[in-house]
Parts: sequence; C-alpha cells; structure tokens
Amino acid sequence: MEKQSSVPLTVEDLWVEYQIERGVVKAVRGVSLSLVKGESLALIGESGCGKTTLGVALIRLLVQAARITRGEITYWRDNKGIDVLSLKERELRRFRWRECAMVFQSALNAFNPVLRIWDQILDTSKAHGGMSTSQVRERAMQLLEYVQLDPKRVIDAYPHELSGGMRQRVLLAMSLLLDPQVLILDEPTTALDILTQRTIIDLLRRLKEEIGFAMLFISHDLATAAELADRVATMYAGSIVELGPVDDIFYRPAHPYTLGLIRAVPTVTGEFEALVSIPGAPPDLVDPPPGCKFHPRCPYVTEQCRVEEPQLKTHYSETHSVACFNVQRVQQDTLDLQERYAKYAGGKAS
Amino acid sequence: MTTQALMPKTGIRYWPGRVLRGIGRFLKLMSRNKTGFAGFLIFIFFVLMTTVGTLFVPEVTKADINAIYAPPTWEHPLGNDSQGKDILSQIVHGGRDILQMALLTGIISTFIGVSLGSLSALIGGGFDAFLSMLADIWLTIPRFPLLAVLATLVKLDNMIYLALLLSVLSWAGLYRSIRAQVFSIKERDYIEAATALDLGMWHIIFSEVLPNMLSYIAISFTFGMTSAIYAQVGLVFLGLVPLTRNWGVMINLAWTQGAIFFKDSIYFIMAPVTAIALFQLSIVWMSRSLEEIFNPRLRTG
Amino acid sequence: MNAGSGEYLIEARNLVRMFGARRERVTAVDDVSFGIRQGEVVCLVGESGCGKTTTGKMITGLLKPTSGQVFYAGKSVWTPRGDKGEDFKTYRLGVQIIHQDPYASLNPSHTIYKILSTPLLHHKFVANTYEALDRVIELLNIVGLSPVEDFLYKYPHQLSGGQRQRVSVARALTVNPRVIVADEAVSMVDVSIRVGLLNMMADLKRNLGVTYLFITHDLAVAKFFAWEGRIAVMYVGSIVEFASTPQLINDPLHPYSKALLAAVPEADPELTRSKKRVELRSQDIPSLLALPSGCRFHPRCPYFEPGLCDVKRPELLPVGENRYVACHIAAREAGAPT
Amino acid sequence: MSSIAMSTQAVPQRKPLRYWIKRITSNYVVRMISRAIFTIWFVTSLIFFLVRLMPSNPIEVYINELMVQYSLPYAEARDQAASLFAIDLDAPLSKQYLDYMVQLLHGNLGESLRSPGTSVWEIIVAFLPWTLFSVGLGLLISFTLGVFIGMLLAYKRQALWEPVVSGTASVLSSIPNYIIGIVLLVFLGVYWGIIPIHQMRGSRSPGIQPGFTWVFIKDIFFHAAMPVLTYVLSTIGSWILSMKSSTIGTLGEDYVAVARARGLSEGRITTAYVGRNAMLPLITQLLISIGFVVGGSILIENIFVYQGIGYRLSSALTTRDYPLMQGIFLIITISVVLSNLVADFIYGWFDPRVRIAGGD
Repeated sequence: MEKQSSVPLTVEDLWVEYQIERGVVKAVRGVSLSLVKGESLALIGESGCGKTTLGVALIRLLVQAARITRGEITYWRDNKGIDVLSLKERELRRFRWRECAMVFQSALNAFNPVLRIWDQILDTSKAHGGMSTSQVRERAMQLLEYVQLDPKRVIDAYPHELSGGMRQRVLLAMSLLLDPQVLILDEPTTALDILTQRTIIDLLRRLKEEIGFAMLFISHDLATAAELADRVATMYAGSIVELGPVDDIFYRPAHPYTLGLIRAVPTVTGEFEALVSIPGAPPDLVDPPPGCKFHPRCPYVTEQCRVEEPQLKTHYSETHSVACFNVQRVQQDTLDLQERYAKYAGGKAS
Repeated sequence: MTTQALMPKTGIRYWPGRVLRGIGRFLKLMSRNKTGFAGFLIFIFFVLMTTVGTLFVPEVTKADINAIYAPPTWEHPLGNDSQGKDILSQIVHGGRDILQMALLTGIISTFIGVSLGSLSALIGGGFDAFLSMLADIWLTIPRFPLLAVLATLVKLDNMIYLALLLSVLSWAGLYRSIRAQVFSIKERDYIEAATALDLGMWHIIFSEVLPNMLSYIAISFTFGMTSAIYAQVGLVFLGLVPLTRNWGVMINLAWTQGAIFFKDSIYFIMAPVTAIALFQLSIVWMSRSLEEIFNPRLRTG
Repeated sequence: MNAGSGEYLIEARNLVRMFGARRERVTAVDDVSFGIRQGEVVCLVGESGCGKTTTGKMITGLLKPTSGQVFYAGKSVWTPRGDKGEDFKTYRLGVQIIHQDPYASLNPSHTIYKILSTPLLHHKFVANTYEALDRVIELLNIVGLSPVEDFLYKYPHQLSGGQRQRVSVARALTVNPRVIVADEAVSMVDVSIRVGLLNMMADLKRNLGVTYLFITHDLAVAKFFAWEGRIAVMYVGSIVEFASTPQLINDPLHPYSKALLAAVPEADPELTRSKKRVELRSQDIPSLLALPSGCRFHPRCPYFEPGLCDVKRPELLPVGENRYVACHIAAREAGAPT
Repeated sequence: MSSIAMSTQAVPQRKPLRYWIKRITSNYVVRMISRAIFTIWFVTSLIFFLVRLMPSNPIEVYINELMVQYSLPYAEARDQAASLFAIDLDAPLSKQYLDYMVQLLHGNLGESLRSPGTSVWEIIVAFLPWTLFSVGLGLLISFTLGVFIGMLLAYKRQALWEPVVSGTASVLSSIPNYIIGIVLLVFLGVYWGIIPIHQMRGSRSPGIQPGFTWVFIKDIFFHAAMPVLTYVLSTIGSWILSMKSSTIGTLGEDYVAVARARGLSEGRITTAYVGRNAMLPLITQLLISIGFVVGGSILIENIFVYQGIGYRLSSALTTRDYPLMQGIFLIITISVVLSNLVADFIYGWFDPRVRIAGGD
C-alpha cells in the first residue's frame, strides 16, 4: 500500500446514529473521506448537519447515546493500517492526541478551570509518557512561544486569567505537544472576534505549512474554509454531498446545496451583490425525506430526486465528486463564478 | 380558509365542561412523570382520607382496656394503641391538622417569598440590598432550635399562628431563590421587548414573568409544605406544642409512655411514622410533576 | 440642547453610559453621536465589548444614558432631569428592538398568536380579537411565515431559529414602529436562512419605510444590509469612523477600520488569500478598567505617532461629505481642519 | 495594584479617614467576618427581646413558680429570680440589654435555673463535644459515601441498578431525620432486637475513664453508632443526588471531552477533572450543613438518649430552663455562622476563580 504513506487517516462508509426521545437520529450517513499529509480538508455545513459528530467519531469520542453502526476508520502509520474502531481502551487513549489531536469549538471551556495551564500540559504528556518533566516544560515553553504567547506569563496561569483567543492558542500549542499526524479542528475561530480570529487563522496556516500534518477543519463559516482549506467537503443531512479542491467548490460547485451556500454568503470586498437564500429548513434527521435529502429545498428537483438518493460520483476530475442527478443544470448556473475565477487565473498568468 | 376558522378554539361553552377539560389536561400532564404521578395519587389519597375519610371512620375517644396493643383485625385494620384505642381512626383524624398546616404554611411562605423576592428583584437598589442582607443573615439562623425556643415562650396551640411563624422563619430561602429567578427572567430579551412595546408593568409581571416562574413557585410551595411538616411534627414530638389529634402526638405518646420499646406496639408506632414519611415523600415526588407541568418548554399546542 | 436636528428621525448626541460602581466603574459608551434619517439604514460595527449593544439599548430607550441626549423626531427623549420626556410614549412605540438570540427573545409560555395579538389589543390598534387575528395573519404574511395556520398556535420552542426571528420582527411591527434597532439579529441564524431574513427586513424598509439601526460584528452582513446607508465603526466605546457604506468598505480611513476589513476572511478563496493584511502592533484588546491614554487604539495602531497619539484623544472630525474619522493621522492626510 | 500600595506608602497621612474606612470595609475578609459578627449579635438580641417582651415572660413565669412552689412572697421570689437571671429587673430594658451583652462578651452565659450553681458555660462544654463528635463523624461518612455513590450513579446512568439507588436516595432525602431514627430504633432495637439499644444510651458507658485507650474509643463509638447511622442515612440521600447531578453537569463540560481527546487516563479525568469540579458546589453545602445538623441533633439525640447538646437543649426546653436554653441556642447559632464563614473561605481555596475575584 504505497500511497498510504501520505494518507494518515481514511474513513470508509461511516454511519453514526444516536438515540433521542423521539427516535433515532441518523447523524452521519455513509461518509467516506481521506486526510492527506500537509493538506487541510474543510468540512462545511450548517448546524445539525452532522459535521461535529463526524469529527468526534474519528477519535471515538462520541456521547454515550451515540454509536457507530457501520464503517471503517483506518489510521496509517509507517505503512501499517490501524483499525481505529477496534482499538482497545488503552490503545485508543494512546491514539488520541499522540496520533490524532482535536481542537474543539470554543476553547473558552476547553481547560479545567481549577488547574493551571502547566498542570494540564503535564497531564497530557504524562498520559502518553516518553518525556521527563523538565523536557515537557521546555517543549511547552517553546510551543507557547511558537503560537505567539508569552510563555512565562501563560504557563502558570489559570485558564480564567486568559482571554478566549489566548486559550485557543494555548490549546493549539498543546495539540502540537506530541507531534500528531492528524489535527482535527472543530470551529476553531467561531466564538472569536475578527482580529483575534485573524491571528488564529494565520497561525493555523503557518502550522499547516511548517508542520505538515493532515488537517480536518470543521466549520459553518465558508469564509474561513475558503481561506484555510485545500479541499472542501460539503455536508448535508449527515452525508457528504460534494467533495473537491477548494477552487472547484467555490468557483464551479456542482451540488445545488453548495451553490446555494455560496450564493447566500456576502463578501466584504467589492461591489454589492444580490443574494439568495435557500428556501425551507434543514431536514429532521429523525425522519428525513425520501430520495435526495436536499430535494425539498432544491430548485433543480426532478421526479428521480424524490425517490432515489444520489451517490457521490466523480465529476470534472478524479478529485471532485458530487452527489446529484442534475449536475449539468447546476453547472450552467455557475457561469458567473467560473468567470470570476477565470479573471483571477488570468490575473495570475499576467 | 376564513379568518373565523383560525380563531383560538374556545370549544366548550359552559364552564363545567371547561373545568373538566382543564382537569383532564392537568391529569394527562401530571401522569407524564411516573414518580410524580405516584406522589400526586398518594397526596390525593391523604387529602381524601383526612377530609372525606373522617366521615366514614368514627373518632374513637374511649379507651378499651381489653384491646391494648391488639394486633390488626377486620374491625381495627391497624390494631389498637396503648390505651386500646383504634389506630386507624387516629391516623385518619390526626392528619387533618398536619395537612391544613402544611398547606397554609406553603401558601403563606410562598406568598411572602414570591412577593418579597420579586419586589426585591424588580425594584433593586437599596431595597434589594437590604432585603438580601437580611435574608443572608436569616438563613444562618438555625430554624428548628429557634422554633423550639420560641415554642416555650409562646403558646403555639393555634394552627394559624404556627403556620405564620413557620412561614416567617422560612421566608429567606424562598426569597433568595425567587429573587434569583426573577433577576434571570428580568434580563431575558422578551422582557425587554415587552418593555419596548410598552405593555405595562402589570402585564410584564403577570403575563411575561409569572408564567415562567410557575414551576419554581410550585417547587417553593412543596418545599414550604415539607419543611412545615418536619417542624410541626418535630415540635409535637418534643412535647412543645400542645396539640392533640395529630400523628406527631401519636409518636410522642408512644415515646413518653415507653410504648416504643414493646414489640407489640409496632403498629402503634409505625402507623404515624409511615403516614408522615409517606406524606412527605408524596409531596416531594409530586413536585417533580408540578415542575414539568409548569415548564412551558414541555407544552405543546 | 432640547431640540434635535430636523434632519434626523432619531439622533444620538454625546451619549455616555457607565456601568458599575466605585472602583469597578467603567464607561461602556463614551461620547457617541450620530443621526439616522427617515428610511435610512445605519450600521454599527465593532467587536464584542465595544459598546454597540449598549448604544442600541440607549437608542431604544431601554437604557438611560448617563449623560447625553437621544432625540426622536426632533424631540428630546429624556428631560434634562433624566425623566421621561412628554412624547415618550410615541417614542417608545416608535422605536422597537430585535434581539440576537432567537431562543431568548420570545416568551416560551405564549403561543405566536398571543405574542402578536397582545400589543395590538393593549394599544387598541385593533378593536376586538377578530380584528387582532386578521392583523396577526397579515403580519405573519409580511414576515414570510406562511401558511399562517402552521404558526398561529405554535409555541416558540416548536419553531426553528430563523422562524423565531421572523416572529420577533412581526412582534416589533405590531406597533407600527418607524425605527427598528436590530441587535445582531441574524448572527445566530444559519447561513442558508440568514439572507432570507435580511431580504425580508430590507423589504420592510422599502415597503413600510422602516428606518434601521443595524448592529453587527459581521462586516459582510453590514455591507450587504446597509449598502445604501452608512456604517459607523466602534472601538472601545467610541465611534472611530462614520461613512457611507461603499466608502467605508472600499476606502477605510481609520487604521482600526482598515485592520478589520483586512482581517475578515472572504468566502472566495482567491480573494481571501490575496488580501493585504494590516499588521497590528499588539493583539491585546484594552480592558475598560485600564484604558490607554490618548487614542484608545494607539497601543495596537501601525501608524502610531509617539507624542501625538498617546497624548491627545482624537475627535470624530468631518473629512469630506458625510464622512467622519477619529484619527490624528487620517484627518491630517485628508486635510481636515484640526 | 502595586502602584496603589506605593502611593499609600508615600503619603499615608494625607489619606482621609473615609478612605481607610472604605478600604477596610471593601476587604473581602473583613466584610465576611463583620457579617458573621453582626449575625450573631442580631440573633442574640432577637432572643433577648423575645424572652423579655413575650407575654409569657419567662422571668415572670419563674417568679410565679417560686411563689407557688416555695410559697415565697413576691419580692423575695423576684429577687431570687433576678439573681439567677443575672439581671436587674428594676433597670430599664436598654440597661438590661446592655448588661446582658457585656456579660456575654465576658463569656458569661448565666447559670442554669434547674441546677443552680452550674454555669451554662460548664454545661455547654460538657455536652457540646459529643454532638460535634457524632455529627461530624456522621457528616464525614455520609459526605464521603454520598459523593462516591453520586459519582458512580452519574457514570453508570445506564445500569439497571441506577434507578434503585437513585430512588432510595430520593426517599431517604425526603423523610425527616427523626422518622429515620425512630424506624431504626423500633426495628433494629426493639422489633428485631439486633442491637442492645438500652446499653447504647448515653454518650459513654458509666465508669469508663476518658483517654486514648482502646476501651474508651470503642465505647464512645458504640454509643455514637445509632445517632451517627441516623445522620448518615438522613443526609446521604441529598449528597448522592447533588453529586449525581453535579457530576452529570460536569461530564457534559467541554474540558472533560477535551481531556478525553488528550488521551488522559480515565482515573485522572475522574478525579482531577470531573470529581474536583463536581465537588465544588458540595463543599460549601457540607460546611453549611454542619451547623444545621447540630441544630437538628435535638430530635435525634432525644430518640437515642445520646447526651449531646441537642439532648440537653430539649431537656432545658421541657423544664423551661431559660438561661440554659438561651446559651445553647446561642452556641448553635455561632456554630452555623462559623461554618458559613469557613465555607466562604474554603471555597476560594478550592476554586481559583473565586480566589482571584474575592481576594483584595
């Protein structure tokens, strides 16, 4: 398996369900994807589309009511595949953070309020072993410096003494402590102010370039995805409906939902553009509609969409796939976007 | 569709029908929480027993020397006491005082707590600061010993006095929780919207704030009842309150006459003990259902 | 002092609001002035804690200014002694607010019908419940909640976030307000539904002549909603720049506005990656308890001039038609009189 | 902060008195302590005036009693009563109040009416330790067990036995403590006869010498066993329920999920991340309940004839021994106030967030 050396994590047909009072929520429905070294994959979608569930499922940190009903998660290290779903408790603990670290939404509550930052860093290191306390201290100082914090001030502080942006950076520094191959980021900038958000985004980009791990970036914010992602996956009602290189997704989207999102998000720079919203509301995942889950909101809907659910198929190229029966018609409506891209490309060439 | 068809459905026109429908809805909501419903049923049983029940079970005042500590028979389902009196009769008749006093204390203390707590939160400023400080101090006064000391100074043979005294002694806890609740509701956006819509102080208090506090008030009420029962029975048990015909008095009698140390007296002592325990439990359980009933988020059209 | 400028429907003049007491006393809003013309949209933009919500609440009359005045239709809202002015009732109903959190802005105890009919009946806009129902149905249609029978007797918890915000707008419309203060009204609503809500609110402006004070932290939303209006950028309690939207978006003058615009990621990969950044000198947002001297932005400002910016507090000065900036350097470059 | 300290050092004499008053009154510790003192004063005064102003004034009652029992003339009876109450009955109420307060400040709580010659203070010193011992032991056991069981329940919400344990806890927490005591006494002591209830009366067996001897320690535990068991049973339910809900809340916190993601061992997460945070609200509750359980010991000590302060209070109540009653009540109040005070300080020690905000 030669190619796996650059693909540390693969997910194959993953299904996650959880039980609520009303019934079973099918939160993730048959997701397949792979994370590539040195590359970031953005998972975009609206609240309740299952993107966070997918993220935590990768490190098997689902809530008690949830379970993975089908699928495979394989982690690759030194050309050897590890079946994450069959890891025993001990091995799973080792896998978390050391191989695959996850930075959560709102770092405000990511730290134990009664322990100093240093104690929590030391806890992390101790749980995985391999470093002496003084080594950990030294490394922690380096990493805090790396994320542009004042290590001396931060390391012995209690979490409540740090601002939201600082905590987010501490968490990022902590995620680098054990050199993981995979980094999962769940809405890492959502709760932050614009200028703080900018420093985090810049930091993340630097991390990606300098450290070169595989990054999975979960966000509802198209703009952050546009800025940070190499590839983008659009998620709707628990499935990936489109997956492709970032430029393909933004300039020639092939799924009506992706197109709808792009048409609904204003940019700051440039002249005024009229925007359209997607009609209707996201489906109830306990009782989803038949056929394509997007069909009740889709302007391109046909009879086929109402009965049959489209599967993810490649389109344009090997790297761009989409789950829609009406790709051709959608494409015709993206001409303006394609033009815009051509302008950029032209600009680049000249 | 005409506008007419969309009018709120009043449906039944005569009040008995509406009352019945209301009771039906209440029972349906009550039964959603099983523990709560069980509590509710036991509570209703006690209420019926001490009201309607007294009509069926005659009050026995005559001692029967031949029946001292007689075990249960068909005639005396709970046996007889140290004087040969029927225990069932004493239980049936001895609950009314407790029930009335508990309800009365619950009502008075809830009233004090709700009015002071809401006023404090709504008026704020020095008034609020003063009351809060007073409540903080009040909360540290050990209630039961104070009550016991007071009972030696004042003759607490009147139920209303006792209820009033208990309420006054327990206002602080209720006040504090109601105040916190009103404060948090007051800060909510829909109150601000109602202010901006100029709907008036009364509307805001009774229509916007109060409905969202009902579950809280219900809990306060049940809490007032349970602590009243605790205190009253405790005082009676210590012989500090000259009440007669009361479960606490039964225990006190069993205690002072040493009956508690006879194996045969098990019915005599356990009957009032069980009654008190069960009654307390029923109130606590019932409060769970009440909490749900008054929680608007669990309501559906 | 007691008369507002005839130009504006609603006007804030030298608004100051302090919170807390003694040592913890902070000035959340510090000398803010602006006016909104009939039918205009003015957008307040800034980061959390900059005082934009406090300003919005003072405009709505929900907070009394510590000092300064609010004028509605040319009349002062508060008397010099701080009591409610004579036309307070007209003002009170004339200015309504839409809150950010769709889950907290509707009373969970009431049905949608009750929420909407109460103000109608209370203020006698309708004579009886039949008329109230007609009006409620009309309002639900205006805010795009149809078919109405799906919503009338629902409780708020049975609706989605976007639908709740629409009910909030409908509730504000019950009293026929002339001004709506929308405080982050769309920021908690999902992306795909957000634009629908914004378009609906824009329609109200067009069809009913509603004037908006639109408060947001999201520059893209501000640009979209206030394109024909003006934007005021706030920083630590003060307005630092006030200009027409296209001007501010395309040619910001204040270093803080520049930094904000440069920092915002765009939903367009090529555009966002090629954007020019503004490097700040510090990432720390000043605490309201220990404000920097002079210009509040000076410890972070890339154009900082020692001896000037850290000494003298810049005033909001006109630098061209309908355009104001509070920066020594920007004002100098624009040739403003100092 | 340092700049303030320096400036006060430089020009101390210029600070007006008001500044110092403000500075002292705004100090957290000072504020807490003064509030505690104020509470004690408030309660003492309350009792003083209640005793003096109530229609059935205990002094009048006592005078009557002396007149009836010993057929003393009124004046003599009055003098005797006055001397026992250590109060000049001819003085105006304000003077009486002042005298009473001065006496109190000197630690003089008066003498017992029913055992003349014994000071109230002596009685308290003789009885209080037993209550503190049994209540303290009971609370310690119930808190430890309750926290443990509560946490276990929160972790094993799916287990079949969970509702049984939670249900039992809720039943225990809603039944009055004296009812639990009576049930224990009746069943264990009388009906089944498992325990020698008569031998267990008192706080220790007569004739046993106090000291660090095995016999003595065994004896006092033997005598305290039933009250302690009652305290444990009557308080454990609420500890279990509070800890359960607090733990469930904490388990839902982000930092616990992050700790799991960081690969921390379940043991470390349970103790340092979940346990410590979940216990925070219970710690205040624990210290406050010490005071209240001392108050509630009246009934329990009576049931088991355990000679602690509560038992003594109840006999003072039935014999109308007012000075003793007043003294014991004062002591109980002080214990509640003190445990509140300790709770406030200790909480800050456990929770760094309060430490920063509260400290000056």
